[in-house]
Formats: sequence, structure tokens, C-alpha cells
Amino acid sequence: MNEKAFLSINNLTVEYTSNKKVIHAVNGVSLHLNHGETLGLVGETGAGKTTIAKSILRILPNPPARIKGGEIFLGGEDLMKKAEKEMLDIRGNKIAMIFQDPMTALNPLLTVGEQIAEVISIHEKNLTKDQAEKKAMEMLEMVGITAERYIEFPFQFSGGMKQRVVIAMALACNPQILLADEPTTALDVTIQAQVLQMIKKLQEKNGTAMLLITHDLGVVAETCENVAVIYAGEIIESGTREDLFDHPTHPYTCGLFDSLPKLTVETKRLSPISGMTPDPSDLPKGCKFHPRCKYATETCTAGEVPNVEVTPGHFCQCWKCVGYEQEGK
Amino acid sequence: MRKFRKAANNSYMAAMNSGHERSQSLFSQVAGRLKENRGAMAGLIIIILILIASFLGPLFCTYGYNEMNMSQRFMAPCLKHLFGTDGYGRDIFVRILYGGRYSLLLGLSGALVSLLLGIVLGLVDGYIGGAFDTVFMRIMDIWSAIPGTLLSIIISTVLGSGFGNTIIALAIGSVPLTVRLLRGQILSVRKEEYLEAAASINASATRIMFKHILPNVISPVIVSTTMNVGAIITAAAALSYLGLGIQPPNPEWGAMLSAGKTYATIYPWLVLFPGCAIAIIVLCVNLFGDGLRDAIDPKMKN
Amino acid sequence: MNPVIEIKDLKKHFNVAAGKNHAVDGVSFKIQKGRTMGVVGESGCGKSTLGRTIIRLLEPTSGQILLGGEDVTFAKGKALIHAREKMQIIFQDPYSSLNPRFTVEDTIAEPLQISKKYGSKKEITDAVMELFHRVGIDDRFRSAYPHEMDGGRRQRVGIARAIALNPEFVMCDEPVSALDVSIQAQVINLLMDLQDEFGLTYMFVTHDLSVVKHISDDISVMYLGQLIETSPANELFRMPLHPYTKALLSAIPSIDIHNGMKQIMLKGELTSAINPHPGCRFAPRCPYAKEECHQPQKLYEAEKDHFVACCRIKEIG
Amino acid sequence: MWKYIANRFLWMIFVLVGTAIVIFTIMFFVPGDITQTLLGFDATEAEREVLRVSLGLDKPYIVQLMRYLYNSFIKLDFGTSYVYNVPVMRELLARIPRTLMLGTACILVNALIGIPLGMVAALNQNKWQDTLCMVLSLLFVSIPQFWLALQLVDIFAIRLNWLPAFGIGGIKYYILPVIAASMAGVASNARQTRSSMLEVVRADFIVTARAKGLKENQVVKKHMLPNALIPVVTGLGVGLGKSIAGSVVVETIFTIPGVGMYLMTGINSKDYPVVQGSVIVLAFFSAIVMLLVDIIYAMIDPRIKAQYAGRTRGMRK
Repeated sequence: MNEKAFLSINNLTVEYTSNKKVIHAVNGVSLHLNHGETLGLVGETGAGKTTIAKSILRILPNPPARIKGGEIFLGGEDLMKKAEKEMLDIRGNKIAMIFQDPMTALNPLLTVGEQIAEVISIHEKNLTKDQAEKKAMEMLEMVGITAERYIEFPFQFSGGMKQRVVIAMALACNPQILLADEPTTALDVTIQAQVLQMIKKLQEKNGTAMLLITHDLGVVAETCENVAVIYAGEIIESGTREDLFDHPTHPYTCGLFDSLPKLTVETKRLSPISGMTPDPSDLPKGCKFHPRCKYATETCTAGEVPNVEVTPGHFCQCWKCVGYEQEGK
Repeated sequence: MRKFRKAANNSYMAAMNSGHERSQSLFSQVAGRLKENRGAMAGLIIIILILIASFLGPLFCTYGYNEMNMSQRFMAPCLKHLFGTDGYGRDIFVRILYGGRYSLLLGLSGALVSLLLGIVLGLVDGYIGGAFDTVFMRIMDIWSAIPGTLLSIIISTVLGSGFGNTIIALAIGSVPLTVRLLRGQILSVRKEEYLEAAASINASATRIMFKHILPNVISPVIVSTTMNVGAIITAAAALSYLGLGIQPPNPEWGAMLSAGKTYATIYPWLVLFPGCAIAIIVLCVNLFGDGLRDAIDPKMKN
Repeated sequence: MNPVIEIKDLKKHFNVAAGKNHAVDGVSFKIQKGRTMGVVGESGCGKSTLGRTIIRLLEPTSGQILLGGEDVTFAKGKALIHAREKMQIIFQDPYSSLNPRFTVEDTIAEPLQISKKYGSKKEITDAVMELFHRVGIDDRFRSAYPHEMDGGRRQRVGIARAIALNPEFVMCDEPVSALDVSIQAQVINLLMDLQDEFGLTYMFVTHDLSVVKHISDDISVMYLGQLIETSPANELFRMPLHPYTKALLSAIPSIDIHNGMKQIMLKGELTSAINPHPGCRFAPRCPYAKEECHQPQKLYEAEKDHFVACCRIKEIG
Repeated sequence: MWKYIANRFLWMIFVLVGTAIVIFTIMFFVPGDITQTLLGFDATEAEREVLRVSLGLDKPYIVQLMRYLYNSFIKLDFGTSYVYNVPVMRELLARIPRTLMLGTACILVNALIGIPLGMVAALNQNKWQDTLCMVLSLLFVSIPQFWLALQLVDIFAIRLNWLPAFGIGGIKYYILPVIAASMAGVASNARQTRSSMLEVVRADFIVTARAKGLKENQVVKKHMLPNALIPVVTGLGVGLGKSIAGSVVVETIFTIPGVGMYLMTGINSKDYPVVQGSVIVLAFFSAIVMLLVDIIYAMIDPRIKAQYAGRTRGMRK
């Protein structure tokens, strides 16, 4: 679909098996990330966001998780076909990941410096121990922590500071792609602003592409050029930031915007999406959103929903758009 | 806040979304999971069989447990005497059957007494807290500084033999463990907001203790009590073996071992059968306890 | 008419290893009947402690809490029981605020049973069913346990428990911050409907500024145990005065991609309220801090109904 | 760090004194007249009285207790054996090395066999290695120590005549006792290591380590193992406490003249100074082990170390 994309995920399907139930976490997701681009992946709890990120690095625990199908191309090579040994060279080096919860993402028994130096010495084998240490200190300074704190342990850092350490660790080997899984969800707004600003600055400096996973539309609006909305393991709408924020098309995307209290516009009453996210072990047939959708018709209850390109680059997976597309033409 | 986002992420919550018509209480869920654990069920069934056999078995046997027959001393296992006879010509099979009562009753009641003592002490401690807690934990530290078996030996020496005294001796040795476990549980539950919620709707302190705290801390204590049954059976046998606790001629398995050890080389069945009996019963208790733990806390398993 | 809740110079200090934590340090405000006071601030600023102290889940260190004009600051026994029936709390964490061993019905019935206002079991069951209906939980969840429900439904159960005794004042401690956006909107609507229907008075504690703007009539901003700014909600968003409020408002990621606010970046992080200096507690992070900021700051009325605790708002502009 | 050790050391002394008080009190209230045991039934009341006075048994409880504590802890004198008329301390000093040898060997065997077994089981969860380890350990936890000891003697000493059955001498004499005394500990250690490993396997920082591109064996060695071993250290300590108590049984079976056997002799002959002295020594061992466990803890876990190193920078409350 997209030839020049640097990271290309095609038709990824992931399942979990638990208590004899099959949980359909990711159902045929395709995503494309270009050099230096920031792509926001937006969705609610349990939509499959984190699973996608972990699939890219192939660090999903198996069992219970199993990648059922799909391809993940990194610069023309399919990561799914690589041997575990080759993946070691990619993890932390070409693709790095920032995790949601800085409180638990660091080993409590090693100093933060050691943990940063570790990733450096794994991937830059020509460096001596001292050089790796020196580089780790530079990384600390880069994320705004004084180098003296190299010898301190994670418990001596606040949440925001820990997240900086995690970011330093992720960027230490100058990766081409950064997978940021809710990097600021655990942080307060003022700290969130600091951390986001820092990530963006470093990203621009190194030309890193970023997949930013979040549930916060505000964060997406401020950070991403392109956006994909995920619902029940499917990408239901994608396009540029302007496409999504100015012309949200899928009923779910519109519902998300209507659910948010606005700072600028006075609304007396919010209009939430009715119902709950579907049970991933028992997904509805047809469009996964139809039981909650106010536009749902008979057509939506069965069969595959077409993925329509409503305007160039703006895709929406909804029957409603089929008509729209024809009108447009 | 972060934590439960993650908790929800494991798709367990989502799977529950569709809503159940019928809800299972935690108890029936645990029972359900326990039934699927073959080891635990095997353990439980064997324990029940031993219990039944030890109480009903001797009624159907041709020999009494203390019936001596000097003409049939040290007989090897044969059809007449399944496990052979001892130095007084007593049938070992009957004695082992009968001795099951001691082991099981000592194990169960010892663990139960220690559980009750532990709960009373633990709840009082968790309830009062503050300075009392500090002093209390120091006492518990001293209590547990003396190894449990050692304490049981000493208490048993002081109290003398007999069933009741032995139970007390055994229970005292294992109380600190229960108290510590319970206290740790109470401390972790104390942070939960449903306790604040209970206080805000004017629930009395006793109500909070018994309706909100106790039911939520009891499962690991029950598991450890189950494991304790096994440990206490072994300790009881060890006491008898050392000449404390239940004394001969009562057919307690440890006492039988102690009496048989002199002839063990020539007549190995004297110690083989009582020893196997102890090992089997403790194994069954542990199997059941393991299963119970997995059933109560299914997260631990996968 | 007396305000439903009025607090005067309320303090709650904790003794910790490093000294005395001034978690709530001299907070005063009042909330009129049927109105909502939003309290915002970052984690560790003492907003939850303030709420819990007001509804007497924590023992106040000093100050005054007036409930409908009646002093309940140090109420004991019957008076406390009586006061608590009028003041309720909705918790942040719908996973920890429900007893996992209670069915939904048990949880909602408990306050009714304790209050002894209902004669028979039947009356209680009827009242519980009515509450079910009121907060929008389906009857089939009657005998469900919390772990069998999603966060949104759990939060509804928590709300039903809180309104069971017809309280006048409800302290909402971040009631929607653990919920997904679509569910969050449902719960906010429910809370506002209940307010209209029963004339409830809310104190709404949160770190989410867009939520607080939507639901509140007045907003108070807290920083390290102190109130630094309080004003009607729209006024605060139109013209924040305190430098911290300004930074806080500007830090909210806006979904408006065309006219986003210019962000004011703060240096450093929230310190702690343990043995604080007498001066402005925000001064070490404040881009405008001067000599005079190290003097104690008093909350004063800078504009009509708009109070702020900063001596330099004129210069900052 | 030293402050921490000093702190734990003082605490250990407190526990020991407490133990001495408890043991003394228990023995004090044992029913029966010790002079009867010592002098036989035909001694006159006058003869008994003389003995009582000479042993100091005529004094009130508190005086006797104080004198006992003074003698034991200041003069390091546990009194003289009633039966053998030998100072208890002298006898104990001769016996301590044997018990210590047995205990140390046990803890080494526990750690060196139990921990690797548990690791193998955890890393091959639900495979045959796991099942085998767990079945074996369940079996060994269930077999009573003294019975295992008897069987070992029967097979290896008497039937095969490979090793001595009882008494003391060279290393050979310790092999069977150590096996008998440590099997249960090995088994419970393996179980604990396994469950502790399985807990760490799911930790977020393990995912982080993998995402760094670390090889799986490095992930295990550098990140999983150290974290998993923290609770295991406690388990080892508890295990040693048990094997010290177990030494009573094992020493009795293998007739090793250690502290445990001395205690049993004392109990059987109602020789109170011997009982009290032996118990205090055994409790001393287990207290020392607990102290070591605490120190090892502090060495592995930086959170404890930092508590006492006075480094608070960057720490949050």
C-alpha cells in the first residue's frame, strides 16, 4: 500500500489464549511509518495498542500471546521472518521502546546509569566499559538529569525523572524508530509537558520516527503529524492530524471527540458513546462498533467493512463512507 | 490509577464486560478451580479415606490395636498380618490404621488452634495498631526467634504428654507465622479505599474488622494453615519419636517408629510402614494445600 | 442562608520521618447549596487529603469545618455519625473502593442497613433497586461481584453507595480519572444529573482541567497544601492570575489543533510540603520569583470573586 | 551501613534476652520439685531445703530471674549441670562446633542445590523439568526428617556399610546427618525460588530488558535472578532456623554430641541449667542467622542500604 514507508505493518493479527478462551487482541492491523514521522495510535483500554508495539519488537510473551499472521517490514526486511538472534540486534538499537509505567519499568536493583550503559554496551560492542559509562552520562544530561545521579537507584527518582531515564535508555543507541507506549500517562500535566517537549526535541535532533501510543487526543494533537484510531483491534480511521481533528469521519472517532469536555467551547452536556467496549473474546460480527453506533444499519451487522479512502490519505473503515466516497466522485 | 489501567489491560476485565446473568461467589469459584486440580483432589480423597479407615477400620479388624501375642513377635508381612507384627506380637496394620486418628486429629486441631490464636492476636494487633503494634511485633519476634519445633519440645516437656497438651505445644510453635502473615495481609488491605468507604457510611470498627477486613485477608491464611497441618503432623511424630507428646503404647506413628528403630535393621517393616504412613498423609495435605493456593490465587499459576 | 460547607483555615499535618508534612495548610472556602467547587492540583498537592479531612475521614489538625452552619470539625460519636450521613465520598479507584467480597447489592445496601432508617428487609431491597435504577445499573448485576464488572459500572456502584443516604455534600475524589474517555463522559453526565435532581453540593477533586471546567461553578487551585487561587470557573480559564495556574492551564494538551495556547514550561518538579519555608511555595519553580516572594503570601481578592495568593500579579500582567 | 548493622545487632541482643526470660519463666513454672528428682524420694525435707538454698531456689521469681540473666549475659555462665555437675558453658563450648558444622553444611546444601533446582523449574515452566522438580520437592517436603535419617542409616551404614552410622569423627560422619537434615530445606528452597522467579518473570523491567536487545540468558542472570533471590534469602534464613531445631532430632538419631543432643539429655533428666543454656545457644544461632539475612538483604537491596546511608537526595516521601 505504502511503498516508501520505513516501518510497514501489514495485516497484523495477534491472539491471546487464556482459560480456554481466545482473545482477539489485534485483528488485521496495517500501519505505515515514514522516516522522521510521528504517528499517533489512539484507542481506549484493551484496544490492542500495546500489543501492536510489542509485536513489532517480538517481545510478546508466548504463551499466552500468539502472532497469527501479518508482516512487519523494517526498511524492506520482514521482522517476522528474522531469527531471534537477528532480532536482538534490532531491539534497543534500531527500534526502541518507552513503556507506560516508569515506576516498574526500571530494575530496582541496578543504578539508573548501569541500566543506560547496559543498552549501549550491548549494541556498541567496540566501546569499552568506561566509554559506555561516559556515553550513558551524556544521555542522562541530555534528558535533563545531572550526570552525578548516574550512581543512584530508581527508587531515588520521582516518576517524571524515571520516565526521563527510560527515555534516555531508549534513545541511547540512536534508534531509527521509537515506540512510545503512553509515555506520559503516569505523569502530571506540567511534567507531561516537559517530557513531551523533550521527546520531540530529541526526536527532531536525531531524525527518529515515532509511534506514539496514547488514549489522550490532546497529546496526539500536540505531537503527531499522522493519526490512526484503533477500536477492538482494528484501525477504523487514519489520516493526517488535520484530517482527523478537522474532519473526523468514523462514528467512533466523532464519539470520542463528543465525549471530551472542551476547554474552549461551552457545552452543557457531554454526548458520550453509549455502551461499553466489546469483549475481545466475543467480538460482534460485521463492524465491531455497530452495537454502539447510532448510525448502524442492517448492513453493518455482517460481513467485512470496506476501508474507504474518503480524501487522499484519509481512510475510514465504515459503511457510511461508501456512499460518501461515491458522492465525492 | 496507572495500576488499574494495566490491570484492565490484561483483557480479563474486558472479557467480563458482556455481563453475567448468574454470578459466582468467590467460594464457588475457588471450589470449581480446585475440582479441576487432579493432584489436590487425589490428596483430599486419600485424606478422607484415611480418616474413615482410621475410625471405622479397626472395627472390622480381627486384632485389637493393643492386642499382644508373644508367640507371633516380629512376624514379617504376610496375609495374616499385612504389615507384619512388632516386638509384642501386635499387628502393625491395625496399629497404623488406629494411629491415623492421632496424626490427623493432632494435625488438624493443632493447625486450627494456631489459626484461631493467630487470628485473634493478628486482628487485635491490626485493630489497635500504633504503639501496641510495635510492642506486639517485638514479642512476636522473640516468640519466633526460638525455632518452632524447639518451642514445641520445651512446651511439651513442661506440660507433659497427653493429647490436649500436645496440641497446645504444637500450636504455640506455629502461631508467630500465622500472626505475621495475617498482619502483613491486614497492612496491605488497610490501604484499600473500601475501608474508607465503610468508615464514611458509619460502619462500626467491629463491622469493618469482621465484614471488610477479615474476609479479604483470610485466604492466604487458610492456605498456610492447610500447609501447617502437614508440618504439625510431622512435628507431632517427631515429638513422639523423642519420647514427648503422645506416648507408647498408644499407636502414634512417631512413637511406633521410636519403638521400632532398635530392630529396624533386622525387621525393617517396623519403621517402614509408620514412616510411609506419615509421608503419605503429609504429601496428601501438601498436595491439597498447593491446589488450594493455586485455586485461590490463580494468577500465580500461569 | 448558610453555605452547605464552609472551611476556615483548615490544617492537616502528618508526622513523617523527615519532619512535619503540611499536607493541608490553612485552606478556607465555602460552597453554596447545589454548586460544585472544583479543586485542582498535581499529585502530592494535598487535594485528596483536603477532601478527606473535610468529610472527617482524617482528623483535622486545626481550623474549622462548618456543615450547614454547624461546627463538625471535632465532632464525635452521635454528632459524627449524623454529620457523615450528610457528607459522602466517591472514590477515584473503582477497583479498590469496592469490597471484593461484597456483591453489588451488599455494597449499596450497607449504608441503608447501618443507618437503621429502614424497617424491613423489603424496604431496603426496594430502596437498593431504586438506586440501581437511578445510577443506571441493570438489575441483572444485583448479585455480581466487583471483579465481574468494568470500571464504569463499578464507579456507578460507588456513586449509588454515596447517594444512598441522601447526603447534602458529596466529595468526588477524581471519580473519572481512571475511566476511558467514552465511559468518563457517561459518568460525568450521571453526576450532573444527580446534582440537578437532588440539589447535591459537590467538591470535585481532579487533576484533569477540562473535566473540572465542565463540571464546576468555582475552581480552587492548590499547590503544596495551600490554596493559591480561587475563582468562578469561567473567570479562571479566561484570566488565570497566579503564575502556577497559568502554567498549569497552558500545559493541558489541547485538541484544538489550530489555536493552541503557548506553553509555559516550568522548571523542576513539585517538591514536598515537609517542613516548608514560610514564603510562596511555588517560588523555587516560578519564572517570576523575586525577593518579596519569600514572604508569606495571603489569599486576597484581586478581581471580583477572584482570589489569588501572589504578590506579583500586577507586574506579571 | 554500619549503623544498620549496629541497629540489627542491638535488636538481636534484645531478642536473646527476651528468649532467656521466656525460657527461664517456662522452666520456673514447671510443676514438680527438682530437689526430689536430684535427691530421690527418700531425702528428708531438711536435706531438700539445704539443696534449695544452695541452688538459690528459695528466692522469689524475680530475684532468680535477674540473677540468671546477670550470670548468663554478663558473666557468660549458664550454671552447673544438676546431673553431671559440670559447668554448662564448658560443655556447650565443646559441643557448639559440631552443631555449627551441621548447620552450616545444611544451609550450603540448601542454597547450592535448592536455588538452581528452583531456577531450572521456573525457566522451564510447565515442561517436564518443572514437573519433575516440583514432584520431587513435594515428596521431600513431606518425608519426615527422622524417618529419612533412620532409612539412610539402614541403607548406607548398615546394609551397604559405606558410611558410619553414628558418632563423630571425620567428614564422613557428617554426610548422612547433613543429607537427612537438609533434604526438606532443599525442597522448600526450590519451591520458593521457583515461585519467586515466576513472579519476577512477569515484571515490567524484564520486558524493558528484553526490549533493549539483551540475550535471554543475560536477562535471567542480570535482571531476573537478583530480584528473585531477595525473598529466597529470607527463606534460607527460616530454613536454617528450622534445621537448628531439627538438629535436636538429627543429633539424637546419629548420636552426634552437639547442642541439640545435650538439650535432649537435659530434658530427659530434668537438668534445667542444661535445658536453658542449650536453648539460649540455639536461639543465639538462629538470631545470628537472622542478622546475617538482614545484612545480606541490605547488600542486595539498595532501598534498605540507602535508608541508613543518609542519602536522601532525589527521594520522594
